[in-house]
Amino acid sequence: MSNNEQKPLLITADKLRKYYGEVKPVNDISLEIAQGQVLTLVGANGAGKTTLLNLLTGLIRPDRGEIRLLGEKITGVPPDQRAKRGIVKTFQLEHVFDDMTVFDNVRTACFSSAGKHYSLFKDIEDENEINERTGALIELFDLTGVRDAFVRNLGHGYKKVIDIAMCFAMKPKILLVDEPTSGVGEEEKYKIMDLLMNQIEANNLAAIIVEHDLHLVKELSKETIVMCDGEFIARGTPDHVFSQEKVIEILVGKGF
Amino acid sequence: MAQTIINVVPEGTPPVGHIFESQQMLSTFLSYIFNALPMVSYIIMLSFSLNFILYISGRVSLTFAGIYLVGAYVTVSVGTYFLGQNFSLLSFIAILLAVGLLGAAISIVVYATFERFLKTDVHRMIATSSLLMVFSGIIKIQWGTTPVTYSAPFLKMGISEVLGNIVPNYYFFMFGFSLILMLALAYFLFRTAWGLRFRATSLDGDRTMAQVCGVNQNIVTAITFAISGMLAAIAGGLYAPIAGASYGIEGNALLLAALTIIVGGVGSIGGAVLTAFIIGIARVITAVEMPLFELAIPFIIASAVLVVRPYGIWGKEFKH
Amino acid sequence: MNTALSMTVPSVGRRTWITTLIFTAIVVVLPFFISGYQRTLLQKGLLWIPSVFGVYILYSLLRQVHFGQSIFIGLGSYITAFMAGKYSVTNELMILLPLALVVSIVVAYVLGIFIMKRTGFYFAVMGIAVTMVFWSLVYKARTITGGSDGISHIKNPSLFTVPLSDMGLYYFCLIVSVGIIVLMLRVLNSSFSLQLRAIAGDLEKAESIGIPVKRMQRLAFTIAGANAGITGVLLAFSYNYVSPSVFEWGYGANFVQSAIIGGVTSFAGPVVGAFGFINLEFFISTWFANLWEIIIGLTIAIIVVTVGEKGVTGIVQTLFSKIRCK
Amino acid sequence: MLVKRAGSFIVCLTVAVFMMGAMVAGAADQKAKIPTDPIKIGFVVPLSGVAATLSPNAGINAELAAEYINKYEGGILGRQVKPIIYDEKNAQTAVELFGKLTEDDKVEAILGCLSSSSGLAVAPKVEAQWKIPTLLLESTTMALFTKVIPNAKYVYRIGPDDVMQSIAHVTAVLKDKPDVKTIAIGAPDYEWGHDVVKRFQEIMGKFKPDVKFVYTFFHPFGEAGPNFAAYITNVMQNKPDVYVGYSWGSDGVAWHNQAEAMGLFKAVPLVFDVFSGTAKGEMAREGVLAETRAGNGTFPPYILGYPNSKFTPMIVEKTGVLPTYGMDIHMLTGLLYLKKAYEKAYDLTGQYPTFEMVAKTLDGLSVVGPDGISSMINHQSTAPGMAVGRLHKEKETWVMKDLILVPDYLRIVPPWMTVEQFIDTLDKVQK
Repeated sequence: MSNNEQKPLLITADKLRKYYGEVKPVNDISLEIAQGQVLTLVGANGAGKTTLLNLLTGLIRPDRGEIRLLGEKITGVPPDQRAKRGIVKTFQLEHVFDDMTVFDNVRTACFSSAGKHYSLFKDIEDENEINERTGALIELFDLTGVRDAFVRNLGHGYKKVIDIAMCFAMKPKILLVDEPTSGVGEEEKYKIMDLLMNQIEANNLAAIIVEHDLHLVKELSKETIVMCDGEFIARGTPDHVFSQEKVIEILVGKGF
Repeated sequence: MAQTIINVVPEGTPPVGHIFESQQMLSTFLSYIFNALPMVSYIIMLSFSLNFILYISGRVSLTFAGIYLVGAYVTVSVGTYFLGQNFSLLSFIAILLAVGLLGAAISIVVYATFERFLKTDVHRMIATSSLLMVFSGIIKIQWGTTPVTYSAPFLKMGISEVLGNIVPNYYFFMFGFSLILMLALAYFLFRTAWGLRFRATSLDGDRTMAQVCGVNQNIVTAITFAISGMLAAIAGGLYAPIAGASYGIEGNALLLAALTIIVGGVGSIGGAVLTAFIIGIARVITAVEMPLFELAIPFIIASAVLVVRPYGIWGKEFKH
Repeated sequence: MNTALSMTVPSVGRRTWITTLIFTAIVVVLPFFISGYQRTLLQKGLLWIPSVFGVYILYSLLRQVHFGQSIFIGLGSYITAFMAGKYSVTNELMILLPLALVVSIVVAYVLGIFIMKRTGFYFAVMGIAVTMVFWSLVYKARTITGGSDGISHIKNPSLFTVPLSDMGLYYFCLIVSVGIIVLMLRVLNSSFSLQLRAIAGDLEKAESIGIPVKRMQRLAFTIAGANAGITGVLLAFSYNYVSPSVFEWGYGANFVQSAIIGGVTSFAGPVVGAFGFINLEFFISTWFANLWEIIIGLTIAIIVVTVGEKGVTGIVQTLFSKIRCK
Repeated sequence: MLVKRAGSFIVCLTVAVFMMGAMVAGAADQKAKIPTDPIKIGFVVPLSGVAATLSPNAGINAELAAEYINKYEGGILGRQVKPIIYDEKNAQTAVELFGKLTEDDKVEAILGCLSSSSGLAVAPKVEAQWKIPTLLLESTTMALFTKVIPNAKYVYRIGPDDVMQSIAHVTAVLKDKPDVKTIAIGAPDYEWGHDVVKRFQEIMGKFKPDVKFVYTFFHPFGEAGPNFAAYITNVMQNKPDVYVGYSWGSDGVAWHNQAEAMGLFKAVPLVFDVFSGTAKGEMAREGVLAETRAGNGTFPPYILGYPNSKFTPMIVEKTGVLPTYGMDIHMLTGLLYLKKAYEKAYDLTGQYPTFEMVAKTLDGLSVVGPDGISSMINHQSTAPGMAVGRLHKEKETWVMKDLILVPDYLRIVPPWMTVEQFIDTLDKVQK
């Protein structure tokens, strides 16, 4: 927790709550993240990790509690506004625009980040600044080879990378990464993770990464939170957290 | 001559007592329901014809309206040919069932030869609605454009008097028939093993999972289309004695069915029945009290519901 | 490549502009070689283009089927009928066009708020439902709208107080439609269109990269409505008569059918579709009227099944590319 | 009083006819040659769309009407009639088709337009642009000639007009039930429906001011699969002495079915149905008072004059049904008018008649149509065969008994009077 005092607080969530009838995916959770702080979030399926991220991005409205970004209340702000302010999320399953080329995918995000939603009469090819930026991002994420390919024809790994590239096009302050490696082969997994972590470090971003692979988690982050039934049950360095009996019980099961 | 509900109270009538007044209101209210019955039953069947395919297989198929048209015309022709002006309940029901089978056959054939090649909802909607034009064109060539009618069942069944309201018995027959069909469908869906398979592939269930568990998707889809076609054809056959079959009836059928889904929600039998009552009774009341809104009222109801509850009053959200 | 599902809008290149120029040249010269009623047909085709482009934008970018164009055509027509016919306030195009534009934009925006709540089948049915509400109210409000008889004797229009002859009106319509074609080509090639396609592709992702989904959908709906409003005004002037049938959903469906026949994967689609549909309608009603429904219905059904949204232009393009390959 | 007025009207007519005869005799010397090729006549009739439900087989009947003229009447000026038949889809298409007929096909007259909107859209353009003799069949009410084209030259209309028919209806109702006190009246909800109801009430008020209209309703027009139970319930609750109904087409079929099932025909002492028949007489009910109009399947083909005795069998042979109300019959009437107009114009001038000449001669003509004698007065053909009688089924056909014929002078607005003036004179008839 000492980190928080040195760097300014980026996002604070206060007593967030979301119930679906009897199911309580998020139950009075409070969370503070500072600039440049990278958290990993682990927990069994249905522990409420995705719900928490969705609450932060605004896809879901909380029943109770409030969220602040840099001290400003953003609880009722719609997701697109939050994305513009810097809370950007990647998706667990690939969410990309299948019917567009890779370049257009990234370009869309660049346009959005530049706020050019309603420029109705300007040719996209004439928007040099944005096209250059898109080109730079494509290079940065090593997508030059598939620049003009249609996304629908690409593999899983590529789609993940495009998804992440689009997030970076938004110039995020905090990145919410929902299982970046699910459904990706072992080799690609590390490649994607490297890419992601390098960029996060390079831009000094805050991030919450939801991850199942505990080995990865240990490598990735200095701080891990374990979630169960909508509550945080442990927090600290991975080594410390994973040595707790309670946590092992939840993550691995009682049998062991 | 019937007792009346009395709209205009003649002068000099002694003041009516409290009980009589409420009875009178009850009677008026009942008259609204009775007069709405034919429309209610035909909306129930048509809307579920569309709803069933949408719910079970997630497809939008508007062919049912064409089958409705065929059902109406065939019932009139067959009825006139075999029964003429005579009428017997059993033979009429037999005709209806035969027409239902015909509808089922048409539905399966159209699905197998045409609809299954359509890939997206938007394609299905446009292609099947243009198919309606083909149906209507064929009907025009065969039967011409003037209305045809086989009214014997409607006229020969007689009338009942309920609390001063005159109601043709055929209204009860039609409503009962459609209700029995819906109940049978509900029983099939929720109480039988086959129904379980249907529900497993529906929007509520998980199609991939169901296939893994050994549900034959092709058979389920074929039966779904057959049931839908059957409902539509029987709806046409049941309504034809009342209103006659005429060129162009499929448009109205299509609209009412679609609106009912918007109001009642996808896959809800109860929703379809209640919505049918709401729309039917609203039409009857506005026809007499506010003619300006008579034609618009179903659409106004649907729009209002969509604003308040985007997934219908009894519906829930499905992700296609 | 999975062609059936591909709906990518091509980018507007030099060839598109040249084609537009050739098209314009043809329609400018054509009236000198054809008879009066053929000019009327041509004018009708030109006037349909804006409305079909409205459907096209919603279809090719947002993948929604918009049956409600007749609302705005009706509004435009009835505004014209009231101002230049029934109450004879003015027949000045420079007043009526902006007025119809404003009215249809306002109405489209308000309707867009709730019609756009749902997509797909529901959007289509809601379009029809709202159209029918307008139709039945206009039909029933006899004292104001003239009921089923509609409003006749709409005066001929004037432009900057100069009365327009039939030929003058034709060229005015020509300028308006070509102007709208140019405008729409720009819109289709702007960042706006890119983001609409993103919304159609994946709504959640679009939202999560900061695209204001609802507002952009509404804007697209409003653009479609505004286009149809213009069509309405000029159609009323072309035929000097309006009746409530312009509000019927079947009329709005004509524009969807046109778009499908023309094809929505090419910019030429709406233009080809509008002229194609009108000529098909006209010649069927002169040659084999009894088969009207069957021919139109089968045409569309076969186009959808075989080439999807590509329509006639798609077929022609494929043929050309095959010839070129050989 | 009125009888006197009508008498003078007839005298005027006679004098006019004699004068014309004298002119013909004078001009008979030098005559231009008549072309021998067929004369093209354009038909714009509904073959698809909503209006098609109201006129089945319109295309075939147009052909048959032309065939009749060629076979039994010797064509127009000896020229064979060649019909060019198009589908009147909607108002816009109708305008385009009129353009094609005049500009491309070069027809010499046009008949057609069933729906009001087509007629209203087309008529001003004919007057201003195409200037071709045009006979609208059924389309539009009198609003056409009072509001839209007040100084009509080329456009004529064949079909009953609301004043004529309402007078006939009121007379018939009063004759059948002189002590009528309460009336319920219903019509389809479109302009013509509203007009006829208004006229009926107005004229009934002139004849018998103390009659009360207890229930007036307008049901949706041409709605597919209509349900009229609410209206029927209300009619029966109001217990009228007379019910007057104007429902027709598919509405009519549904209305009669539902009214019969609910017992309206038994509960109301007198039912007067204007449209009592369709092709097969589905609407006809025993004992109901009905109007003959034309054909209608409600009276046998031999009743009214010779064209009907030949024309109706032709239609029955080809289509299997009797000609229905309106268009089917009026197409032949229209052709007969044209034949007469062409021949008269030729006789008068000695030249092959121009469109203007034909259009001018059309006014004031009388022909014996399939439905009786009708005359063109003020661009409007008098409603022919306007008789009312009781329906009765004889073997397989419906026939009318106790015909009440309303004399022409009672129901035709003379050219020198406005409709209002004429209606004002009506109350004097009663006295």
